[in-house]
Parts: sequence; structure tokens; C-alpha cells
Amino acid sequence: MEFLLLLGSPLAGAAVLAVLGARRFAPELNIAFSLVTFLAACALTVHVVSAGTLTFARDQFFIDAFNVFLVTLTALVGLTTAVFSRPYMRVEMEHGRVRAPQLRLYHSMYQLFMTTMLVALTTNNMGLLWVAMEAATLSTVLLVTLYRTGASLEAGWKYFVLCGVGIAQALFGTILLYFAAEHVLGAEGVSALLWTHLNGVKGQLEPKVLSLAFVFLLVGYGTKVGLAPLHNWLPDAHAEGPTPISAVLSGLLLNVALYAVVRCKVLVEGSLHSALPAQMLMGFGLLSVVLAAFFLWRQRDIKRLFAYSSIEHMGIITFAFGMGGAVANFAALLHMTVHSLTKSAIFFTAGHAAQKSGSQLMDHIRGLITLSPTIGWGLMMGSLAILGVPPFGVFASEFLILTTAMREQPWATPILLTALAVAFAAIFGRVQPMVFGETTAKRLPHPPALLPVFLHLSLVLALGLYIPPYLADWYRAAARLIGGG
Amino acid sequence: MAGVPLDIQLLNLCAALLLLLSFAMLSQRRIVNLVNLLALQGTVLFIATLLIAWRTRQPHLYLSAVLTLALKVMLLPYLLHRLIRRLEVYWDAEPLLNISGTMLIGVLIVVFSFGLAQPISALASTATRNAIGIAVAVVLLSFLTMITRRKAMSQVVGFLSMENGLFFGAMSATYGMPMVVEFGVALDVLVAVLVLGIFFFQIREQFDSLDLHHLESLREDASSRRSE
Amino acid sequence: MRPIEIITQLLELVVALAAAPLFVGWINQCRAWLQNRSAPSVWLPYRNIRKLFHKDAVIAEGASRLFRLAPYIVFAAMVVAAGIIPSMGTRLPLTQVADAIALVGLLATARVFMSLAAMDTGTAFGTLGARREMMVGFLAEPALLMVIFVASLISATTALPAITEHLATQTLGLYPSLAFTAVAFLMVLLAENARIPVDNPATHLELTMIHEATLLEYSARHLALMEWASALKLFNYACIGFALFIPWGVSTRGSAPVALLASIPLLALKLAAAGALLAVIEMVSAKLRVFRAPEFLATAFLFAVLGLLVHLLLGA
Amino acid sequence: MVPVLHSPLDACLTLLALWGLIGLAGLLRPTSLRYVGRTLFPLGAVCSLALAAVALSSLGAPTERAVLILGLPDLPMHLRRDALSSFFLFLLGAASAGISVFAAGYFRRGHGTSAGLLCLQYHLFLASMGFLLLADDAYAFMVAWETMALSSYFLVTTQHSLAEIRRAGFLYLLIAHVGALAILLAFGVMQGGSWQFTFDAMRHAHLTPVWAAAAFLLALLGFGAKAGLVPLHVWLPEAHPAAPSPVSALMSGVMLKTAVYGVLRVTFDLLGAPQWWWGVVALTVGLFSALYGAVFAAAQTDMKRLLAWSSIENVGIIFTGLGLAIVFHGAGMPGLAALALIAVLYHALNHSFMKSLLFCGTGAVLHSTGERNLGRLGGLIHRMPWVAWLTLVGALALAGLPPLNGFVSEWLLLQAFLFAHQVPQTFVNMLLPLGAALVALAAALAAYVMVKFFGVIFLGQPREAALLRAHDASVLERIGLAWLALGCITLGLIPTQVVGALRTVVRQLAHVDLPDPTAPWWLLEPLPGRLASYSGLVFLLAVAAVVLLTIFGVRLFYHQRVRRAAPWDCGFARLDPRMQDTAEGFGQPIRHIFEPFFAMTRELPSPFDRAPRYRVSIADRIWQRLYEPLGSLVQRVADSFSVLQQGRIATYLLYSFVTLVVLLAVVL
Repeated sequence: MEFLLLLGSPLAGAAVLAVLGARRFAPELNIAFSLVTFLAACALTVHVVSAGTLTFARDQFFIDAFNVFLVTLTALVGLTTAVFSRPYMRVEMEHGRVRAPQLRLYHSMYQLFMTTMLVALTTNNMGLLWVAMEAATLSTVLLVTLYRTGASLEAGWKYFVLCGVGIAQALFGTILLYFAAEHVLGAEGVSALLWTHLNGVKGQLEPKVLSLAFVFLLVGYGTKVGLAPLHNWLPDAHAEGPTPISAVLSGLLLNVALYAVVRCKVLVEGSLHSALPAQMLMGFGLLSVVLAAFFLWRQRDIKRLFAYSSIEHMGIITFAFGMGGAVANFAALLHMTVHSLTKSAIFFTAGHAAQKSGSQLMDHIRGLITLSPTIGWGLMMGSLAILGVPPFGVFASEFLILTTAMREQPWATPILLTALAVAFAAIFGRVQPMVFGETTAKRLPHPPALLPVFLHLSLVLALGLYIPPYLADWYRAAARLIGGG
Repeated sequence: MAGVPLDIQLLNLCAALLLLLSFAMLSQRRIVNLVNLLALQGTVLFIATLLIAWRTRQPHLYLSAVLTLALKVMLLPYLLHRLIRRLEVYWDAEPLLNISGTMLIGVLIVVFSFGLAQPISALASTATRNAIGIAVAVVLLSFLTMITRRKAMSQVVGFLSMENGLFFGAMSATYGMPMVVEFGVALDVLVAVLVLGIFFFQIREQFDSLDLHHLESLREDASSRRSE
Repeated sequence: MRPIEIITQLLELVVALAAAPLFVGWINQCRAWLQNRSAPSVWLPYRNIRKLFHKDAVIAEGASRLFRLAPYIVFAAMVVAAGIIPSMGTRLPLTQVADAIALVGLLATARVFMSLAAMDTGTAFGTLGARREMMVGFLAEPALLMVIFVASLISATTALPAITEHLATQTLGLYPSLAFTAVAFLMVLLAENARIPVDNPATHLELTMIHEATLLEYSARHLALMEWASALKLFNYACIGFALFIPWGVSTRGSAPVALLASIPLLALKLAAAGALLAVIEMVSAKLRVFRAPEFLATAFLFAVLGLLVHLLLGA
Repeated sequence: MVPVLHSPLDACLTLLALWGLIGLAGLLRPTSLRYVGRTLFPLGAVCSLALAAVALSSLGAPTERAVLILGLPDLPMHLRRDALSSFFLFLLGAASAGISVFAAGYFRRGHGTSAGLLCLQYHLFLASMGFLLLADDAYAFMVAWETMALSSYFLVTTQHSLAEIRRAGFLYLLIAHVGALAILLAFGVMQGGSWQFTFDAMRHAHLTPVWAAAAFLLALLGFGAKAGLVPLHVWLPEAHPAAPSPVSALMSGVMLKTAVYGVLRVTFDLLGAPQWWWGVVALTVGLFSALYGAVFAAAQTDMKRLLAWSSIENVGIIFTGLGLAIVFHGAGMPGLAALALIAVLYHALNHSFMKSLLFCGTGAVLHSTGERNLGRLGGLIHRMPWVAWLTLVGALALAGLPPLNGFVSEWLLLQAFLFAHQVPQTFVNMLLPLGAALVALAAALAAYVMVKFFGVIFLGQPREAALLRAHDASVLERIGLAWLALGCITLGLIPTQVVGALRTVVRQLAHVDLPDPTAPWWLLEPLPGRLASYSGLVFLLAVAAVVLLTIFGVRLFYHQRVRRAAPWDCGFARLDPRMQDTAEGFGQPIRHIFEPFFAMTRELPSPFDRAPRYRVSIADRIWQRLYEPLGSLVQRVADSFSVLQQGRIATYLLYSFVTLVVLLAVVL
């Protein structure tokens, strides 16, 4: 029941908003649908916590410890982003950057995107997972080009082509997976692609084929995760689309793609009994962290800056998953959570800041704190949080990851250390003058929605100081599920 | 190839044709021809699917054969042709790498992908196991096509032929995917093309050209980016 | 505290207070002889001090309390210092309270107050003098400390009487390290007491003066105290030299109280010799430019450290 | 509130919590200076006093532990109060009491940040430092550590509208963060494979010498960055002047000591058995910092910058002692190790009082004159006698003059050096005397610096007309200054008692101890048997007695007549303030002697100049030689990377194609 609601409400929302998306009350409608989704997710969570893994629709969908918290997170961020986008899009309208048809497109696609995310998370069928991921690309690509500017078109085109090609590789990987599974599970079609079944028999799957499959899957989904050197679409898409979309891309899409990668890794590791997948993940992770850190150094556009920081953090998470083991996996999951919360909060503030000073160029954004202290402090705190300054949650996970790395992979720590230091210098050096100093900001017709920002930040803060036991168990269960190491 | 049943021979022939077609694409610079080649590829694919369906007597394969026919042979080429006419893009500019060089690389790729497919086809129980290598080759070749082309249109064609390659791979390795997936994939491809259509018009009205070098302003090495 | 200790202590103080000006007088005497001019009376410093005490004090406008307090503190510092240097007897209660390091600190205190007082009036020469005084000081002080370190390494203590006893009582051994440090000490002594080649006590030649510049604004009793204090300072340094390098004849623990009496004429002899030596040195050497002073002192510092290293290398 | 709580640890936690509450209370009426200044800060000071009292009373008390519910799932925050924490808590409380009272009078007209927010950050800063000292697991420690850095960063950037203050803040937080990462890795090493991050687990973890050394070096790097050891010191002379004076006082007086605490905790408590060569490392770094700091302090022309550099010097001296202690400990000489450790702790305590006093003094001056540049000050002793005389105490103490506290710790350190020559490693034997010489040199330079500092600010004639309107500090400020000055004097006069207290700390920390004193209560004799003793009290009495006798005698035999007249100055007619030595002039000999240390740019007038101008500016060579190249290196790397992303989609496709092929080739 909740499950139907979970997938149904955003789908319905997409349909309804496709019609009413440009009305005056459309944003509220958007929020309402997201709220329903969120409530459904919460109810579902309660179920899972009490009853354990659930499956629906003849095992086509399932919810276990691993994806349930991602589902909740997705629903939550979806809701808060909807709340944020209400004043934001209105201001965009007034500035004439968006017109009625685009607004309709925006609202309906937003809900559609949420649907695809949720499907991708909850599906048990690797094929369906692929379909959902592709659908996610398609639903967001038009949102990236919402402003119809040359830059946004270019960004959208790159997003489309690169992710499309990537995802095609993933399809081939899926085919190989199916091929290998068929030999074990027999060709009764459906069940051969069900993750739960595959997981059951992963020991018997043909290692050679699976390793090939993993390469294709990794390159495919890795493109969407934004792992270097496959990351090139990411900064453009983040920078040129409307800010709410940047927020959900960073906060949700990357997570979901990474989720897919990890699901695959579990299977492959199960069959390979070799450290190869782990090493690949670690390699990609480190490469992404380093490249992103140095790219951060040159950024002048606020949203590009934080897009690169997303790449960096995805790199860290991937590295952690690569290291494997209870602690690292736990840390990686925690990092996924806090990163998406923090990063979306940052994008909210960044969006408002850009609107207030009429430019995304950081040189034109100055002294937020004097005109609008809340946004200023929000941006400052958010950036500090994302930079891993305690007592925010990001630090908690980085603490675990770094200490683990120091013992497990000592060779990697100097690299990580350098990258983190460079990233800190780059981001903080940019944020400080934006927040402090003489102001360039001006008032806006609609008061910005700062509830989401501070909700997210306080959640992150809370996670840094105290992780409630049930949440912790939840993470542990997930970490156990992923296993590895 | 005595002793091998006819349909298998035919299937292998199809496979060979597919490979040939993708090489043709690699060398082709006229966009209209590219689209025609794509349509041709679709047709071959359709035939191959039919053969496999007939051989394995799996009803859902007939379905997907029909799907292929509808989508890849008729709808997509039609749409693309319309686009071409509406946008007046007939020729691709000089490819980034000259044809002969591309061909050479193509050959290497074929060798590589055969080597790649070895373990898989060794395992495969299907009659079409030898075709797997070709499927991989088609995928990688279309990848190469996308890399070497300058016009958005020809990249799209490359993209679609990659899809074909994947589809053929699925066919020859496992007699196709579960129905759910098949439909999903087909849907996605369709939507993708529609989205592309919208895209092209947007790009046109923005730059009045589909040449990709307009789409190279978002970059890191440029000293300064213009502000929005 | 046994009576003999009190007696020794008082004797030390009284002798120092009494003899310091005489020592200065004596040095001037020797210099005059060497320059074969007729010398002023050796008692001249006493008359000076007495005269100054009788005069009315003139205090510069804009001088604060510090200015008036400084002479007393400087004087007191020198007196206490005199009280902890075993020049005649080693049974000094005060030396428990302040060892050699404290002695250096004490001298530093005097210097700091003198410089502060000089800056207080805000005159060009005052500040100039203060700066130079401190410059000399911060190089001389560590050198002196190193000198003392060598001695206290040899005798494993920083208490001056113990050092003196240790050096005095044992059979005469040759300490190459002490040779180095003796040179260093001599240089420090010259610098700290504003003698040629670092400074010239005899002139007010403005641009070259160091010590005198700090006293320019003082008059009457304050000046008297300052003069007396610098005389004491010279005396103290001499006594430190004796205590470290020619400690013989000092009445040590165990020796009979009479030895104390015997040590007085001995001290007189040492002082006479030292005065003559100083006079000779001042005669034969030329005044350095102020900029050269640091190099002079750096050399001293270097010698002291060398002494230390030599001691650790040779164990002697 | 102290008696109602059954254990000192609870009391400390309550007080820290109170600090937090006071801070939050600041947000109630953020703009009202009366409310924040006259009410909250004094309350904070009361808490500080209480904390100091609790800590002092619990110094000898047995170790106690507590576990909070906060923290990571498998790692709730552990707390532990032992002698070392108590000592540093006392330091924190005692110093911050004076500073808070001063601050109550200090924050008058609104700075950039509103008073209430300032109050929050200030008390958060205090609380985090307190929490840091109690933390007993890596996570709690790191959280407290970074909270401390963060709150102080916000305090530093109070006047964020000024670009150079923003720059200072940035530099500070950057280096602090990098240091924190290093510390983090050190903990990562120390947990030694047992996934326990509690300090207890680390105490029992058995590390191979290599890992242990790695941990120590990482810790030294991390804590050194916070302490301002050369070459990680660059943030310090920027951040301290930028901050409001009470904050500078807090940072220099207390925060730097937390770094010392960290090193002590890691080296002696967590790692347990330090190897002697670690000591050599610490010793070398410390000595270099001490000399470098002293030299640069002497050349400064900005009074707060001067104090900042002098902090670097003192930290250097502290680390020198630390290194000495490690060497002794490693060489198996417990007595001397104890002596050196005591010297370290003593000097830390002293410095927290002296430097806070001086920073607050400069704060008062800054308030009444609005001037930080020594070239525009002078003669203030007449206008603000309170500040002047109280500051003089601090200056003399920092100059290491008896009988004040600065002398005692340096005395102890020198004693430790003096008896170091039995160390088995001969080359260490050669090194140590040089160390002693350098310490002596640094101390002497400190005296030079202090004369310059005090003389130029307070003595002479005012260099600007505006200074004539300067007013003395407010009552609260005076109280604060007086408290700190009192601390300087007391610590100087009762060394025996202080050392007695420190012995318990050292005993518990490193299991080394001094032999029990045989001397009477007023006499400090750290190593009985070796004849080396000192008594500040009697010393003071003796000097005072002579002074009084002299005054009395002069009064008795002569007269007290005094006449005021224009200064003589060798008969020079017109004196004006510009004839006095400037700060630059005072720095000249130092610049001359230590020329290689500085990167100097001079502007000399030609002799025929009608309006001659002389300008000299000095810069830190380390900044030019180390940090600027580093920055440009990163820039260059970033540029070279940026080529990867030159916007052409075909290239991007090529990347993923190549990645794919390579990976396939790998798995094949």
C-alpha cells in the first residue's frame, strides 16, 4: 500500500502537473505530491525496520536495509527541494528567465525524475534498474536546458550524449550479467535478473563473464556517478540548469547511480573472490578526488565549484566502498547521507545568493552576511560542513574513512590528505569573501525559503554529534549487506 | 560451412552484414546515407531476430522482432530523415580523424572484441555464440563513430547503431532479455529520439547550425567563462 | 644561620660598597700612569658621589615615576649581586636564594631598568643609549651565562660558592675550556662595563657613547646612585672573574674564621692586578665603531660556547 | 555550585555547559552592550574562576572517567579527567577569568559582529577548549579541536569588512584544518588495528617503532601547526593582530597551550615509550622557532604583531623543553625528564598569564588611542598609568627577569640543560649545549623586545598629538589586567609550591618524578644533592630591603629636593617627539645582526635629498621561500589538469572509450 503510494504519488504528480504545472498554485501542488511521497517513504521505513526486507509485485521490487534509507533520504530531499523551488522559480519567472510552458515542464519533469529515482532504488530487477537510470537522464536533460541559453543547451547536450553512451555500456553489462545468470538460474526469463536471486547464487556465476560485465557496468553507471575521467558532463549540467535541479542531481542522482554500482559490486565480488573490483573502485575514487580537488582551484562560477566538490565527495565514497569492510562501508553510507543533505542545502543557499546578486560568478557575489545573514550563515556553515569540519556529520564519516585508510591503505593517505587540503583552500577561499565583506546583494520579490537549508544542516549537525541507535543499526545492516573488504 | 543448418548460416551472415554496415557507417560522411545505413542495420537486426525466434520458438522474440521492425526500421529513420530535411544538414564536416586511420583503428577494435568475446562464446549454449564477438565489435565501432564525428546528427546515428549492437548482443548471447526490460529499453530509445528532436530545434534556434564546435564553450582551460 | 655566615655576608656587602669606587679610581690612576699624565686622586669617585648627593635633583619634564625609581632599583640590584658573589668567603646565606643564573638575571634587571629610565625622558640620546645598552646586553648576557655554564659543568652546580670551592679546593688542574671562557669573560666584562674597545667611560662624545647616554638626564642623588651602581657593577664583574678563574684564597667552608680576614688583603691584591690589567687593555686597544660591537660580542659568545664544547669533548 | 556536585569531572562539565548557556544567552539581546558586556562576560569570568578552583582542588585527585551518549554509534564520547587535564583546565580557568573580565570592559562600541554573537563565539571557544582537555577518545578530541579552531576563526574575523583580516582568518583556518587532518591520521595510526578510538585502547595498542614514530611525527606536525612552530607559524602573526585583543589574549595565552597539551598527551600518555630521537626532532624545531620568533619580534613595528612573534618564541622554548624531556625519558633519566617536563608545564602556565596580560594591555591602548603602530605611540604612562604599570609587570616577566614568573621556568629549563651531559648519545651531548646557548640568547632577546615594547609605547614623549587625549582603561579592564599581573607575580614568588603541584602531574603523566625536596618551603631546590636553589620571595625581599634602605638613607643623610626642568639632552635646544628612537630604529641592530633571517626592502635617501625619506620593510623568508612556491605549484598543477577538460564532446567520449578498453584489457 505505502509502496504503491511511494511510486504512484510522484507518477500521478507528473501527470497532473503536466497539465496544471503553470498555474499559480502549481508549486504548492508540487510540494503536496512530494510530501505524500515522503510520508509513504516514512511509513515504509517503519515497516522495514519492524518486518525486515519486503518484496512487491512478484519480487520485481524489494526494499532491504540498504535501499530503504536511500529511499527515505531521496523522498526527504525531494520534498525540501520542492519547498525551496517554490520561491526560487517564482523569482525566475519575475526575472523572465522562465516562461509558463517551461514551468509546466519543470514541475512535471521534477515529479517524473523523483519517480525514476524511486523506481531505480526499489527495483529488484537489474534490467529495470537500467531502464530507470536511463529514464532519469531523459527526464532531467530537458530541465538542464530549461533556460534555453547557449550554455545550457551545450550542457544538456553533453549530459545527454555522455550519459546516454555510458548507460549503453551499462546495458551491455546487464546483458552479460543476465547471460551469466541464465546458466545458473535457467532461462525462466524473469528471475534471472532479480538481484535477490542473483545474490543467492552469486558464488556460482561465471567469474570471467562477471568481471567483464562489471567493467561495463562500472563505466556505465560510473559515468552517472561522475567518476573521473567520466565526469565531464557533471559540472556543466549542474552549473547551467536551474538550481533545484542541481540540488537533486547532486543530492540524489549521484547517490542512486553509486547505489547501482555498489549493488553490482556485491554480485561481482561474490563470484570473483578477488580484490579486482575493490581495486577498481579505489582507483576511480582516488582519481576523482584528486582531479576534482585541483579543478576546484580554478572555478569562478559558484555552482560549478560545488559541482566539482560533489565529484570529490563521490570519489571519497567510492574509495571507501572500495576499501570495504564494516567500518569503511558504514562510513561510506553515512557519507552518502550527509553529503546529499549538505550539498543540496549548499545549492539552495547558492541559488538564492546568485539570485540576490544577479550572477553566478563568485566575483560578483559579496558580503551576503550583511544583507541577508541567514543565507550568509547558511552558505558558510554548509561549506564548512562539506569541507569536513566537525561537529558536522561529514566529518564523522571522513574521520572513519581516513583512519581506516591510514591502517588499510597507507599509501593512499598522502594523496587524500593533499586533495582534501587543496579542496579546503579552494572552496573556503572562495566562500569567505562571498559571505563576508561589503555586500553586492539586493532584496528579492519573494522571501527565500530557508527552512530546507537549516533543516538539512541541523540534520547533518545532529548526525555528527549523535547517531540514534536504530539509524546506526540500519547502517550496520546495510554495511553487512554490502559486505566486501 | 557444410553440416551447419541453414538458419545458423543465415544468422552468421546477418552478423557479418552488421559488422560490414558499421564499418560503412564509420567511413560514411553523408548524413542521409548514414541514416539509411542505420535503417539497413535495423532491417538486418529484424531478420536476425525473426530467425532466432523461428529457431527457438519463443513467442516474445517475435514480439521484439516486430518491435524492432516498427521502431528501428521505420519510425526512427523516418524521424531522422524529417529532421534532416527540416534542419538542412546533409553533410558532416571533415571527421576529426581521417577515414583510413579510423578504418585501421576499427580493424584493431574488431580483433580486440573477438578476443573479448572468446570466454563468453565459449560459455554460450546458443547457436549464435560466434556472433557475440561481432555484437561487441559493433558496439565499440559505433562508439568510435561517435568520437570521430562533428555533427550532432551523426553522433545520434552512432548512438542508435550502438543500441542496435547491444540489442544484437542480447539476442545472440541469451535470445533476448526478459520482456519487461525489452519494453523498457525500446521505450527509452523512443523517448531518447524524441528528446533529441526537441534538442536539435533548440540548438538550431540558438546557433543556427548543428555543428558541435559551437558546443565547446563550457571548458576549464579557457581563461575566463562568460557570466550568465 | 650561623654567625660566621652573617659576618661573611655583611663583610662582602660592606667591602663591595666601600671598595667599588676605589677600584674605579685605581683603574683611572693606572691609565693616567700609562698615559704618563698626573692622575686625579684615587678618592675622586668618592668625592664625586658625595658632591652629587648634596646637589638638588633636576628631573626632566615628562619623566615619570619610573625615572626616579630606576636608580634605586639598579643600585639595589648591584648591591644584592655583590652579596651573592663569593669574593672573600663562600659562606654566604644569600647564595642559596640566588644562584649564578639568578645573578645573570639580576644584572639583566638592572640593565633593563636603566634602559627604560633612559627612554622615559624621550630624548634623542636617551633612547639611542637605551637601544645600544640593550644591544650590548642581549649579546653579552648569554655569553656570560655560557661562561658560568662551563664552570658549573665542571663542578656540577650553579651555586657560585660551590663552584668556587670546587675550583679552589681541588689540586690545580688545567682546564682548556676555562681558558676559552676566560677570554670570553674578559670580553664580556669590557663590554658590560662600558670600557674601551666597546665604549669609552671617559667621554660624552655623543655619537659613540653607550652607557653614558643612558645617564644623561640624571643628576644629583640619582646620578650618584647610578655612578655608584656602575662602579659596583665593575667590581662585581671583577669578583665573578676571581670566583671563577682565580678562586684561591677565598675562605671556604671548614676553613677557620680567621681565613676570612686573610682573604681581604688577597682580594685587594687581585683587584689591584685586575685594575692594572684593565688599564693596559684599554690603553692598547682602540675604540670600535658601534656597529662593530655586535661582532666583538658575538666572538665572546662564540668563545664561551667553544669552551662548553671543549669541556664536553675533553671532559675537562 | 561546586560543592553540590559529587565529582570534579561533573563540576567541570557543568561549568563548560554553563559557558555554553551564557554564550547562547548572548543571542537573546545581541545588540545590547550593557547586557552582554556588564552581565554575561562577568558571569563567564565567574565560571572561569570556579573552573580554576575545581581543577586546582582536583589536581591530586584520582583519575575519573565518564561516557556521554553523544558521539558515533560504536564510539560514544569518552571523558577523562586526570592530573594533566586538571592542570591545563586550571590554566584555562585562571587565565580566562582575567581575560573575560577585561573583555567585559573591552567590547564597547559594536565591532563587525554583533556583541551577542561575539559572546556566543567567545564562550563556545572557551567551552570547546575545556572539552578538548577532557576528551578521552579520538572523535571527541577532534570535534572539540575543530570547534575550537572554528569559533576562534569567527572571532578573528570579527571585523570581516577588512580584506587583510579576511586573509588572516583564511590562512589561520586553512593551516588549522591541515593540522587537524594530520592529527586525525596520527590517531588513525595509534588505534593500531583495534577499531577502538578510545584513548584507553590506544594506550594499550602495541605499535611497531616505525608506526609509533609515524604517529609522533604526524602529531608533532598537527599540533605544531596549531602551536605556531616554525615553519608552520605563518598564520600566527597574521591572526593574532587581526583578532580583538581579548581574543588574541585567549588564543595566544590558552589556545597555543592546548597544542602543548596534545603533544604531551600523545607522546607520554598514548604512545607511552617515546624514543630519544623524537626528542631531538622536537628540540631542534623548538630551538629554531624560539630564535626565529625572538628575532622577528624584535624587528616588528606593530605592537600586536610583536607580541604574536614573541608567542612563537615562547612556544619554541616550550617545545625545546619538551624535546629535552623526551630525550631524557628515552635515555632513561627519569629525574631530569621530570625536571624538563615541569619546566615545560611551568613555562606554559607562565606564558598564558604574561602574554594574556600584555595582549590585554595592548587592547586597552588600542582602545584609547586607536593605534597599533608603535611609530605613533609613546608617553602613555602619564595618560594611562594603570595600564602602563600593570603592563610593565607582564613585560618584565616576559623578559625573564627575577623575581617574576618568567624567570623561574627558564631557570628550571636551564638547570635541565645544565645536567644533560650524561645522555648516552654523544652527538646529542654536543647538541644540548648549543641548545642551552640558543635558549639563553632567545631569553636575552626577549628582554630586548620587551624594553622596546614597553619603552616605545608607554615611555618618552607622545609621538602624536592625539595621544594627549588618551584615557585610562575602564574599571573592569583594570581588574582583569590586575588579576593577570597578580598571577605573574604570585607564580614567581612561590615556585616551590607550583613545582610541588606539577610533580603530581608529571608523576601521573610520564611516571617520572623528582626526589622529594629537602629544602624549606620558601626555597626551590628541584634536584637535592645538586647545589642549585632559588627563592623568588627572599630574593624580592632582599632587593626591596636594599631599595628601601637606600631611599631611607638618602632621605636621612641628605635631602629630597627636586626641581623640574626641560630635558638636557647634551644641551640640545629644541626637542621634539620625532627625535626619539622609533620602533624601526630600535629594530635596526637586530636587522643588522640577523640579516640573513629577513627579506628586507630598504629605501635610502641620497645625502642631497631636500626631503629625505627612509623606509625599510621586512618580510618572512619562509613565507617567500616555502608558501608562495607551494601556492604557485598548486596553481600550475591545476592549470595543467584543466587541459583535460577542453569542452569538446568527442574528447570526452574518447576518455570513456579509452577507460572502457583499458579496464577490459585489465580484466582479460
